[in-house]
Amino acid sequence: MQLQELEVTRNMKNKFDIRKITGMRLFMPIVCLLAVLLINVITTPGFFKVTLNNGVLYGYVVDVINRASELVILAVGMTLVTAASGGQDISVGATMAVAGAVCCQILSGGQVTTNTFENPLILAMLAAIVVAGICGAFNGFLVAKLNIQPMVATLILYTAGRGIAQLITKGQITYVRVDAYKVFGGYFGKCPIPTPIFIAILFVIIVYIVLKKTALGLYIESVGINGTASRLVGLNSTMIKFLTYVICGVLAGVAGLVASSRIYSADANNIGLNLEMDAILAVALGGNVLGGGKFSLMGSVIGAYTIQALTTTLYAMNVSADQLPVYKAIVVIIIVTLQSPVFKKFMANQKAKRAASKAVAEGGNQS
Amino acid sequence: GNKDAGSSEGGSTAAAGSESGDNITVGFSQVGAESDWRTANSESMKSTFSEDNGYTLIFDDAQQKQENQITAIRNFIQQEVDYIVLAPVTETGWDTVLQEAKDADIPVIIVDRMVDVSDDSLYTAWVGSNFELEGQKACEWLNQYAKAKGLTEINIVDIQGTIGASAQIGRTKGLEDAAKANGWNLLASQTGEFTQAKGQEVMESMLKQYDNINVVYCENDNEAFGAIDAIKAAGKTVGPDGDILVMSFDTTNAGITDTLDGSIICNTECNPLHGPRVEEIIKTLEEGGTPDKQAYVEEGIFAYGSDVPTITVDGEDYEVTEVTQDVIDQRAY
Amino acid sequence: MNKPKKKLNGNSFLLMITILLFIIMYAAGMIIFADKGFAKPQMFLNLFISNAGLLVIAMGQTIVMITAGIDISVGSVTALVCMVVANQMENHGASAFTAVAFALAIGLAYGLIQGFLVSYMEIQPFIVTLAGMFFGRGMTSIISTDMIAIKNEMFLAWANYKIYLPIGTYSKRGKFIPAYIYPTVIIAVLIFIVIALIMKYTKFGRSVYAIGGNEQSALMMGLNVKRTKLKAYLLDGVLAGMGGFLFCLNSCSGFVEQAKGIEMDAISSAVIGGTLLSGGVGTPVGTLFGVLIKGSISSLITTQGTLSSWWVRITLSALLCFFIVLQSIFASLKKKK
Amino acid sequence: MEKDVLLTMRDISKTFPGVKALQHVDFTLRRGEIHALMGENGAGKSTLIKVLTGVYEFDSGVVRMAGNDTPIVNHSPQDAQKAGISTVYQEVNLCPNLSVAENLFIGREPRKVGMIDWKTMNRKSAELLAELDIDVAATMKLEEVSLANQQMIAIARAVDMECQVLILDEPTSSLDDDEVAKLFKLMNRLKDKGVGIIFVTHFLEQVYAVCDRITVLRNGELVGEYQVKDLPRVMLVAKMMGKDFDDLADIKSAHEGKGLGEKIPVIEAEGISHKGTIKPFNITINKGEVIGLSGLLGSGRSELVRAIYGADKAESGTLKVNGKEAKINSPIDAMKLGMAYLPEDRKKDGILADLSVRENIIIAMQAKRGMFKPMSRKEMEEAADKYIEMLQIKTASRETPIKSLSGGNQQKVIIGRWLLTNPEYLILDEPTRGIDIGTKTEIQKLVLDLADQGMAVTFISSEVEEMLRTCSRMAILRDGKKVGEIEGAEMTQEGVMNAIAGAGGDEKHEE
Ligand SMILES: Nc1ncnc2c1ncn2[C@@H]1O[C@H](COP(=O)(O)OP(=O)(O)OP(=O)(O)O)[C@@H](O)[C@H]1O
Ligand SMILES: Nc1ncnc2c1ncn2[C@@H]1O[C@H](COP(=O)(O)OP(=O)(O)OP(=O)(O)O)[C@@H](O)[C@H]1O
Ligand SMILES: [Mg+2]
Ligand SMILES: [Mg+2]
Repeated sequence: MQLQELEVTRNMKNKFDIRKITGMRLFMPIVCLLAVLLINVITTPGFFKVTLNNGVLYGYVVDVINRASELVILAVGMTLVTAASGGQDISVGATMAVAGAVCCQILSGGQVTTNTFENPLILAMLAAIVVAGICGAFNGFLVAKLNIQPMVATLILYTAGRGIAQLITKGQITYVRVDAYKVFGGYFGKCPIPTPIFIAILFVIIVYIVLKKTALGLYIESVGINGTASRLVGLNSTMIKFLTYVICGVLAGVAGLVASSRIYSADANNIGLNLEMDAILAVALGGNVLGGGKFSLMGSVIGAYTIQALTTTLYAMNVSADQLPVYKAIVVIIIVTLQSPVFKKFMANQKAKRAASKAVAEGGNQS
Repeated sequence: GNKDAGSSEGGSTAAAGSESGDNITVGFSQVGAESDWRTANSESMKSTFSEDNGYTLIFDDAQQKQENQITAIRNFIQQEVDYIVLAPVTETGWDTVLQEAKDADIPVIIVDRMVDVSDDSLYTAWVGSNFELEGQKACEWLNQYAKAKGLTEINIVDIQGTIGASAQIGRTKGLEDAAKANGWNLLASQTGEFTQAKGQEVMESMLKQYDNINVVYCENDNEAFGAIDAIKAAGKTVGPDGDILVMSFDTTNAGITDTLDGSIICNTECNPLHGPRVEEIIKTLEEGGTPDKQAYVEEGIFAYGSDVPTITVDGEDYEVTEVTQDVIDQRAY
Repeated sequence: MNKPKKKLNGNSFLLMITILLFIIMYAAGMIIFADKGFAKPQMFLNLFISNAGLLVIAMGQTIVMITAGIDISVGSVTALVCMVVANQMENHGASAFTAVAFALAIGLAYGLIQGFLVSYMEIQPFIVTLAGMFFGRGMTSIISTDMIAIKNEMFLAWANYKIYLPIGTYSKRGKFIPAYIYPTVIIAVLIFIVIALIMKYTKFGRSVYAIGGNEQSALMMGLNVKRTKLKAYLLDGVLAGMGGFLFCLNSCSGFVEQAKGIEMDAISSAVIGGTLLSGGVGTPVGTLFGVLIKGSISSLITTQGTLSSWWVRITLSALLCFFIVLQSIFASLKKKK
Repeated sequence: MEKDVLLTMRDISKTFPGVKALQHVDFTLRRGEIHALMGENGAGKSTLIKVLTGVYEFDSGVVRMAGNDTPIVNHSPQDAQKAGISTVYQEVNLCPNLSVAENLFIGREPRKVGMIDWKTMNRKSAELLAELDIDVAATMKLEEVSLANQQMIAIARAVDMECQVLILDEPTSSLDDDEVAKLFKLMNRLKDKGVGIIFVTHFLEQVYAVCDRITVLRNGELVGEYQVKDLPRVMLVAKMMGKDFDDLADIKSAHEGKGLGEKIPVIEAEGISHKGTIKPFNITINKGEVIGLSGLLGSGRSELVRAIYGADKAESGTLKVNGKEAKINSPIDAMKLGMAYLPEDRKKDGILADLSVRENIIIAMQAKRGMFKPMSRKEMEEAADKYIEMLQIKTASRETPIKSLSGGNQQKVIIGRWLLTNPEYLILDEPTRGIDIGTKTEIQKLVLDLADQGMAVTFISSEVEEMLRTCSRMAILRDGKKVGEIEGAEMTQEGVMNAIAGAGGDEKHEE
């Protein structure tokens, strides 16, 4: 009996390292990302080739990381909102359009196209981010103060947002054909890496540090898990929820600027179109519960890269864009099934069974 | 103001109305405001059917949803408008509601896309573009241009519009037929959903798969802008002397500006100014006449340089306009 | 000692408020736009004609929302149903009856798979149905990227069969025009009644509420949570299929972009009608009024008819916002009392 | 199987990650007996019950029921119900959004032509409620009913089901003596009908009042099964704790006279009221004093302290803290003034279920410090360890989510949370609810110690005895009104009872 126990502990020690890794919350999301990337080893041999072309990095992988930038930024905000309010902000796509519209309109001084900045770039960008923050604040007010359900509260700007953006641009696409404006969606100076990658990483780091260096992360989780109890321990639930929406709005604004800079124009109808759904998906693929509470920022970031990797992969495989959702749906279901509690329990049971039969066998040998 | 209830007798209500200073009421159901083209189209209607011109326009934006348009038309019928103008989101599915309009004796004028109904008498007239012809014209231009420039091998990729849109269907068909007829190498087709961002993304992907592309057929200007960026980012050049020729449609102001320097080598027009044409039809009806069932708006083709002065499609000649600053300045949209 | 106090509880109070607000809004519309025909009975019936499909879809949505779930795939299920129905009838010679079977089968399949993933695999409903939404839209375009017009005679006969009512109005030209509805309205209203009864008077219906109120408790009280959830999604799927078919009767065609955003309409209708996304609260009657309210907001805007595209969007959501905020204020007033 | 054996559980084991909750436990229930299941917090009582009713799957063991030769396994509470096992779980498990009647009848609604017959259901519910003297209307929504009545409703539901086995997991934790008496009457009636009842409680006197047999668990292991008459109280406690312990020690006398001589008021409330529930109310609480609030269920004790703490906004009145008038709009204001409040409804107002024990302990302290002064990992761990040690919290580790702790241990975590903020004025609303008797005494001692150190404490408990042991003064409430204060010699069981019931006790208030 005692011997057996010893045996078990010894076995555990051997497996200890692997378990520590597989037990980590980010394990599954990372595995999924890698799996998606691995498909390409077979289907698109050149997928991982990165070359220096014309002074910039060039290749599918660069595309994945570059194109995912807006999604990563949005996913960060979405994670916070989800954690604190147990609901999602579906207006982020529209907020991106509003930010793009504000920025371009200020830069063009109200014209449809411009070849020079009519107003300072910094002013335009600040204004855009402030407006996006106000959009977030509006959502936050409805959710936190008036207790309106997040998805419905944000439905208002989801419908109105693009209308407001069109109102700002007078229903036309505003072009800012100035090289300095293309930097945020293109390249900075002689740097061979696309700027959006840096912007995404920068904002992930900023939010990460804010969460680490303040108690905000804990507050958000606490409020998301139980609002009444949080209030009784002295947290201002309303304020914290509100804050997450403002942050989400601001981040959507930043994403909007990147998207707008990529096309050096403000396209009210198309900037950030359907991106809210992908952002929510990213949060879920990162292993987060959409009902709020505990969250993993890095999980969402990985989720965002997974989605873009999938899209780029399918493009590389020549899947037509209108049929792409079918494959996306299948992959998403596979990923979330792998991460589901039921599947995990099933695997754990299998493992336990195997361990048990092994223990029995070994025990038999020893006695 | 729609207070002509008193003067309403018989079929000439509207005519009587306009003579006595009352307006003709027109209900216009628009697709949405999804592009500059659409905005220009709405503007054209609004300026044509203004109060000053003796009309009351009831404008409805369907936000890209057919069901909204069906609802709007039912609403127009209840409002007893004099004419219904419909820019349909889709070609299909109009039988029921157009029958209701017919039952209510309200003439329906279709603009832009055609409707596919079992009974042609459900609408009075149609005004719009011939998207397939646009495609044919563009391809014929390319054919001539290739001959003029001695291009023997054409490796073309198609950045399609939103799948299912009439413009996409027509323009894609034009290209596919021409590719077959002329022995072009149609490498790939992928939708860019009429947007710059998607156009760029799709082009990026195509450039990685094929390094022999020499023509890109973009189904609108926005996609062309994206494609040009992607090509440049890949270290290739566009234009008559570059690696890749970019073709486009719509001839928006921004688009034709790119044609000026050859970035877009050829830009086929898609005219949004339907207002005057529709007004002509209404005038004809007011006077008791019968308008033509179908009226295409005039559309030109714009190109860089003068290598191809005219093209011939289906026995008809079309002049190719060489883009100059003057041409740009004189355009209304 | 036990005097059962007959007091209006929070939820039925909100429902009353919602209904009242609807009546006020509609009455205001009738007064302001009297000269534009808003007061005609047909205008009111049009609300039902245009929203028959949505009403049925929203019923299903209400049920899953009461279980604390959500179904955002309904829009693409509708598109898929329309496409399959159109494709089967026009390209494969199916009859209109077979088409109905196809619509229901698609709904059933969706309900089964999504229900299984949500209840037995415990995957978050939003994600399951988001995948369902992607899948449906993609499948639609795999079937055909062309628009398919339905020309099947029996189908068109169903779609165009006007049922005249003994009420009506005189047109400007003095002609009597009887008010009418289509069979879709009758089907939708019947479904609404059946669902309302199911939710109120069956064990399944009450279990749905219990699960939404507190899933853990429902389990501990001996309810079969998983099976009930599966049934809820199944019913939702079938209703989506049915709603899709009604939608198809209204639009008589199938194409890729069809019914985009219907899911948001269904969700917001349910919410306006008092359903909580967090589950446990909501009624089919509320959702009916939610649909009517959304419908009349659009109708008011169309009747007004001078707004540019972007102002339409802004006004639409401003009205929606006004409505939701008003509700929330009433709700909090009620709570304070 | 013995002739009257209803249910046997043999060699049951159950592990949770990091916890061996049950190890080779045997349990036997006979027809017509009330069988107490005893043990400290975290001993595995609730787990044994949940294993039986199919909430959890067990790792090994066999369950048999009378009249059934093959072992049974319940895979869900539904199966258990079908097998004739009806259960009231430790935390109230009802649906807040449904009416009282529905909560009573869901899953077994009366029908007419296949449809639920609401009329009959409401009538039957009213009857059932009347029978058990529960003062709520059948049509009320459950969330509008007080916790104690919810508890009674849960019991009513379980009792009304035709069952062979009735399980009651700490049903009395939020009931007062009247309700408990009612419950016991009911239990005895069922027992006479031959129902076997499993009864979990931490109140020893209740065990001796109704039970026939006792099974004791300790640390997930079976200690033994005993006849009540063979197991005197002291021995029972010893069996539960694994050491001798005298729970009747007069802890108060040890502290007598240690209190501060001078009376320094910490809290002076004047005319505090709350809409509908609390009529204007004056109270003064001094440094080093433990004030008890006593009254019947629903008399407004909780509401009163909530109004002081700012959890609900007081409608009128002024509040002075340390002699200075204070404006309290929300709990954080109160906390900044040195208050702490342990809410009565642990599940709803207390625990942050998904957060770890550590986070649950430090959250109030962290909130008080503010967002920009986060506690370091080390500080948190030290604080958590301190209170896990001090309150003997049974947890796999400090990083275990609080939701996987046993009910009593969750309560201890919440107590630790507030002690960490080092308050000047501590409000404890039913702090010992669901806590085993060893720890209960510890907590009482702790309260007195804290008072000795100068803390002002308000103590609310439904257990009069406990109040007498800890409080130096008691305020009596009735129907949201303060009807008196008692002190010193008056503070006896009788004195309190009389005060609660009203002068003379003739107009005994019925609940
Ligand atoms: N869901 C769970 N996950 C992990 N551990 C659990 C879970 N439920 C209970 N435990 C652990 O099992 C042990 C036994 O818990 P149980 O709830 O049975 O105790 P109990 O005897 O009912 O105590 P109390 O008197 O406090 O209610 C405890 O150590 C607890 O932490
Ligand atoms: N959750 C609730 N919803 C509605 N009313 C409640 C609720 N809880 C308590 N009440 C009511 O508020 C009044 C005061 O209740 P309170 O909880 O303060 O009483 P208490 O003396 O603390 O009794 P208890 O022992 O139940 O905690 C009572 O009339 C009660 O019925
Ligand atoms: Mg327990
Ligand atoms: Mg209380």
